[in-house]
Amino acid sequence: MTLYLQGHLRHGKDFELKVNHELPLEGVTALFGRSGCGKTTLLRIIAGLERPRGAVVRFGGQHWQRGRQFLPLHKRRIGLVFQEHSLLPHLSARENLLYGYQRTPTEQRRLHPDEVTAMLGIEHLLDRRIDQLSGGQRQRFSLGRALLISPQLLLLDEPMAALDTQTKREIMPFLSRMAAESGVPIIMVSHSPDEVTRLADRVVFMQNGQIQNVETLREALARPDSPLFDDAGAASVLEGTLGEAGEDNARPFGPPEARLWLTSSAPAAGMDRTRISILARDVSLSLVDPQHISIQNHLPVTIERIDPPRDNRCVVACRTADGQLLLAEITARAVQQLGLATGKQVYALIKSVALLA
Amino acid sequence: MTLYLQGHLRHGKDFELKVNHELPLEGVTALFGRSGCGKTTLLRIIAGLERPRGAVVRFGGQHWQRGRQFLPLHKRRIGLVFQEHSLLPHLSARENLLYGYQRTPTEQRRLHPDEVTAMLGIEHLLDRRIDQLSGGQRQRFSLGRALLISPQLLLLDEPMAALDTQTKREIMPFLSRMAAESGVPIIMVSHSPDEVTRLADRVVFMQNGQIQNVETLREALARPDSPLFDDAGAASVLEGTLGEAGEDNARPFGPPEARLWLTSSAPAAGMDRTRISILARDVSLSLVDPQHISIQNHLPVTIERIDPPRDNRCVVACRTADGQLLLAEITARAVQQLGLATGKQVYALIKSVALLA
Amino acid sequence: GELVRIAAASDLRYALDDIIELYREANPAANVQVVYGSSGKMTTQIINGAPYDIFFSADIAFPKRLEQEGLTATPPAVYAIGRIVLWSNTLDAGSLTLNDLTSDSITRIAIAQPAHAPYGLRAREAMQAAGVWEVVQPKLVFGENIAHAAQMAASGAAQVGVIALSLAKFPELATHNHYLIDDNLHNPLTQGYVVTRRGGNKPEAMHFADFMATEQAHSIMEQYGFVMP
Amino acid sequence: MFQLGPAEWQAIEVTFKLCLYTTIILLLLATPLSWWLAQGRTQFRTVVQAIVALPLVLPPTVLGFYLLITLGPRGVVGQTLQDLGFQHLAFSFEGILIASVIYSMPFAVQPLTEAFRNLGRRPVEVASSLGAGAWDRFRTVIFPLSRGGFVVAATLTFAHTLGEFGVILMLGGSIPGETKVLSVLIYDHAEAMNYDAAHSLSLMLLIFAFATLFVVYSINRRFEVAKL
Amino acid sequence: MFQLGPAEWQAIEVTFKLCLYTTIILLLLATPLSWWLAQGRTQFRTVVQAIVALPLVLPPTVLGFYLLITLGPRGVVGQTLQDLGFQHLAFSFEGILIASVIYSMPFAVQPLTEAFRNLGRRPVEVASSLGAGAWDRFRTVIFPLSRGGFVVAATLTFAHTLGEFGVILMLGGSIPGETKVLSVLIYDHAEAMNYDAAHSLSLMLLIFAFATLFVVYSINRRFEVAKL
Ligand SMILES: Nc1ncnc2c1ncn2[C@@H]1O[C@H](COP(=O)(O)OP(=O)(O)OP(=O)(O)O)[C@@H](O)[C@H]1O
Ligand SMILES: Nc1ncnc2c1ncn2[C@@H]1O[C@H](COP(=O)(O)OP(=O)(O)OP(=O)(O)O)[C@@H](O)[C@H]1O
Ligand code: MOO
Ligand SMILES: [Mg+2]
Ligand SMILES: [Mg+2]
Repeated sequence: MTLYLQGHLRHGKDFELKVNHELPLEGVTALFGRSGCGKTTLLRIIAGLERPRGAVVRFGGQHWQRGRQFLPLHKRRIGLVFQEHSLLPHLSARENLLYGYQRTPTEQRRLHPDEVTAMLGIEHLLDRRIDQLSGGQRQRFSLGRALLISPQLLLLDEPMAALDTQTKREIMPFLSRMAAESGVPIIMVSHSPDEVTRLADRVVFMQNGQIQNVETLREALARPDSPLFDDAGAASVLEGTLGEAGEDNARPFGPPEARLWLTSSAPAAGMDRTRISILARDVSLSLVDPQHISIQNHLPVTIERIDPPRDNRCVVACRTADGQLLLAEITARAVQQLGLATGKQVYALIKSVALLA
Repeated sequence: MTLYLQGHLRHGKDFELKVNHELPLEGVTALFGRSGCGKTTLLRIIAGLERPRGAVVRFGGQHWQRGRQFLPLHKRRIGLVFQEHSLLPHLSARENLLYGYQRTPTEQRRLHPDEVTAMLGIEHLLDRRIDQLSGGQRQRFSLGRALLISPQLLLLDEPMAALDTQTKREIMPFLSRMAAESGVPIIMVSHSPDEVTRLADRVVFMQNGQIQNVETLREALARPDSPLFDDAGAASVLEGTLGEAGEDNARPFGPPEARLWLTSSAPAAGMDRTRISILARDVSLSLVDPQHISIQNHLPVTIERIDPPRDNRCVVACRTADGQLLLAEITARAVQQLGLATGKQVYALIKSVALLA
Repeated sequence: GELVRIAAASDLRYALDDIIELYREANPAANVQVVYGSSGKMTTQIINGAPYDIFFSADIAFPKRLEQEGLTATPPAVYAIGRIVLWSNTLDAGSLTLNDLTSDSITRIAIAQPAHAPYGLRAREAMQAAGVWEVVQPKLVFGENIAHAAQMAASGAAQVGVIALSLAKFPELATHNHYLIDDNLHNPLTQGYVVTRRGGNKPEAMHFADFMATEQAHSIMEQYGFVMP
Repeated sequence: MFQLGPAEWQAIEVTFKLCLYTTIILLLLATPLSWWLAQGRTQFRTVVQAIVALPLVLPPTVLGFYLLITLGPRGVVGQTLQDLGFQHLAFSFEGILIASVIYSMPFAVQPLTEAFRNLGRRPVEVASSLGAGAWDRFRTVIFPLSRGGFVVAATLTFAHTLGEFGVILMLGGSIPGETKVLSVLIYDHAEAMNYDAAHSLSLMLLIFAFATLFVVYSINRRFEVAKL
Repeated sequence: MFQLGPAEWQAIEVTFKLCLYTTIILLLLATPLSWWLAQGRTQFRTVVQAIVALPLVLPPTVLGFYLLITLGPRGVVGQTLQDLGFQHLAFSFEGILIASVIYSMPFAVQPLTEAFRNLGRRPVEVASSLGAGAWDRFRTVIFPLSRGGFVVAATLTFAHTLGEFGVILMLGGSIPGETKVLSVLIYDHAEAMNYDAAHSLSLMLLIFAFATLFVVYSINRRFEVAKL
């Protein structure tokens, strides 16, 4: 499934949005870019709230906009979460939540109020007037409301900006699952690298009203200069099979020749392929396999590339024994001291606790 | 300077806010707590927008509320950034920005429009109507507007939730400086651990309408179970003197017996004492001083305490040679394999690149 | 001279205008204003303090009422007897009689509101006496005063009006014929006037009242079809 | 105490019908018109807006007089109707109904336009995104959110028609059971110095109006829209 | 073509003064009252709101009649005034001014109340936090944000007073230069079948009103408030 977008739109004399892209849609697509670069505007064009002349919007095989043809928003089945609070003020919290649900034909309903309110932690707030909710509570109702129309596409404009980390943590797996299992593509604006890393399969980088490039999450993370990052820096994503926990609760990941040990908060076993992401800065390199050290994961790797230092740090790309790419970020000084070079065999030390599920 | 708050307030039948606290105010105080715990309500009481009967609000030596006595908001000189967009819709962006500035007596003005707009990157947007601004742009105008009244107290309710990381990075040092140099205390609601770590001197943890505790940033970071953290986990803050960079650009930090090497983005030299924060999970422990490894910083430390494992991870508190506390987070498996115990001398391995300035 | 304000019933609209013009010619210094309306309304207003110096009513009952209230300076005096006519803009009223009003071709007939306009009351009496009231009643439309009734007929919206002869003689309306209703069919329209208590202090007011009794004034009144007492 | 006779009951019935129909017709007409007026501020819309307000300016008797001329047998409208085999509209209930609709137009249009203008586009966008079509959006979002405007429009229209006098006097001819409304009846009583009847009817009218308004405002209050 | 004589000029002057003063007085009175009404929905406020709307309901002639009875020399107010050595108020400019204020009250209060209710507390809170005191807030925030309501209130009041007839006829008695307003004059011309004058004056009135409204609405349009 892809979303084809073509058109341009001017706001005033300073801003012009220009797109001509076919975006793959499976899973979660993050829209990433600086404030004012046109993310909200892009979502509005997709939703049909802006209707630039001559634009083309095609969702899968269906033309939502082309020439005179224009499918109005209420027929597009888009779950939309606006950037700013947008609960309907004359309705109670419950009525807001159910507004779209009631307008969704029974046979199209995949989600139901009970599960959504439970997931969002808003069951006890249903009878409130919306001015009796806190900022974060309102945001959760907006999200729940959009989910409950069981949309064929979710457009989320910073849907969790007002939420605390814990609440986000409860919501994110739900969105992930929704995109993966129900096949509902999600396009999400987010300024939080953490959110993007956890949720996105793909990142659309925008700048000055244009789509700069579209990368898979793995590609986006691997770039040391990725705008995704603040201080966390580059990261690599490894795929492998997660085994059962042993007696010390550590769970093997990957084939024996490139085995990692995971402990905490690992996803339920039985999944065929699991994805883990490792921050480059969490990976150290050693010429020998060190003993008596608390770092549990030592992988033999071959250095494939050493990027020139930026800010005295180098990203070293290593190939693991099972052929995956692992990035290590170390000081230029260490590169020099250890005499690292392309093709050299070294050990990558990964703190097992640094593995993200 | 302290803020004394005492009173209680009910919202509906579910929520009750109850406080009786004297908060130190110097620098930046972060208000941290889950969605709906009462952060906005607390700020509104401080501002005088809620006026619970019998409450007492004392700012420094001045009673803002006590019994019948009540100083209305417009006389409190509070710079207030509301959680939700609150630009005045009948005014242009510029008029919004200057609304409070124009009402500030000239001799009280410490900040001026030029510097504030430059800092916020909104110079080119001044002539817009506010519906011609993006979400993040509006948030920056709200912040700028509050700053320009040169307040004696800043109350910021998630002032940067809609901003991208880069923009935040430009704004945060400004706020820091404002709090430090002009002595304007800041109370800020934030859900972003990154923001709190970078900005706050003190964290007020709220839960269910109550102030749970008030801790300095260092204390808050040191708790392994600190609600501040998502996956980053506990952290330690070390103080020391930062030296000049050598030829390989690494800069020494701390006394020779506990020397660390910092590279990137270190603050300008010449500062007497510098604070660095080290995530516990970035610290590994080794029984011997390992060689041929990319990790540059090896500190001899003494184990002072090993916390019981949570989720198979243990936080190990170590005392450095210069007597500061350094936390390491390692797997329970490693504790067992290395035979770690209180009093044992080990080496703490800290990736130099993991040091935050 | 001092201002004299006159309140006058609507049937005097044109006659009194002519008389005042004449009066002004004779007394260039005179300052006379006139306000027309239904006699009932004028009475209510005078009772409640209206600054009128002379009141020419369409029926002497109203000035008598003012006298009872102690608001008059002179006793109510008859100044003319009025007549009512059938008038139409669309039909030849000259060949109509009261009995023709029952004809199906006449759907709307304008009269003044009998409740407070003397001309309306007399119109009703006449129709009752002619025995057409029952049939005609559903066709009636009511003007607030007699001039209003005349206007309804003049607009053509009402085919026939029962109006004051004095109005039917106004040049604009006189282009159409009228039928004079027999004055035996109704009580006489004894039109009375008073000088109010307020006007009693003004020599100018008394002077104008006297002028109404002059030959010149009478001849104008007669031109407009009034019968002089 | 004054007893209501058949004349009074007739007038009450005519008045009530007139007010009700006028209010309903005006709300139906004014809603789309106001919506259109609220959508933009082009020169043309401003002209229409000013024209809609004009009936306010003419003295009611004058307005009634011109309507009489227009709707009567010699006027454009009345003559056309007669040519088509209908009755002309002077001195008929239909006539005063049309007059009332014109006369009270500004009272319906202005508050509604203002209410619609205050809505902003966001609620409509939200409702669309939740699958509501145009009529559904109007019914469940636009209408309840501008309900205050509708209440003002409806009460001003109803009350203004209740108190209408000059227009009806001129155009209606106070035909009992057809065009004689309460306001004219009370006036007649007062003019005839039939004060008992005038006072009683006025008092009744006031009490009735007060009760109605009180109920309407109370209901409106229960549907208060949340403001942040 | 009909020429304006001194009677017409006098009427125009009286009318303009009456409309202007009424509008100014009403806005001054209605602003605090509406603000208070908009602050809550207690039973008491609802009662006051209903009472304020009552002048609408009474036919203007009837309202005029009762005002005549009250303000005239035999009425409570008029008599009290006379006892204090003043003039009673019937048939005076002051009298019809008071009547106009009462008569048009609902047209000022209702749109303003609705506008104030739509404000929400946020803008006021924002202005307070930026150092604006009560009067400053009213001037720079509340007023501009409810300007639409003020425009509706002012135009409805002005126009309604311009077209006022019944009240003035009863209470004012059409005294030239004092209480004889344009509406009464036009009616008088029409009743005297002086159609030329009636038509000309009506046309003038319409053109003047249209021009005024057009200008007001155009200005209003330039100050449009941003809606998200
Ligand atoms: N008028 C009200 N009636 C009932 N409950 C209310 C009312 N206003 C707020 N609340 C409740 O009070 C609690 C505190 O609200 P507050 O806005 O202070 O939360 P918050 O900590 O700022 O949350 P967030 O991070 O989501 O903005 C919430 O649980 C909210 O639901
Ligand atoms: N009506 C308008 N007139 C002029 N410029 C506008 C208008 N609306 C939006 N803009 C500009 O268009 C640009 C894109 O706006 P948009 O809301 O899409 O940004 P965004 O990427 O969503 O930003 P943010 O992260 O701050 O929400 C911004 O620079 C904004 O100032
Ligand atoms: O002149 Mo009258 O008083 O209308 O019959
Ligand atoms: Mg945006
Ligand atoms: Mg909040």
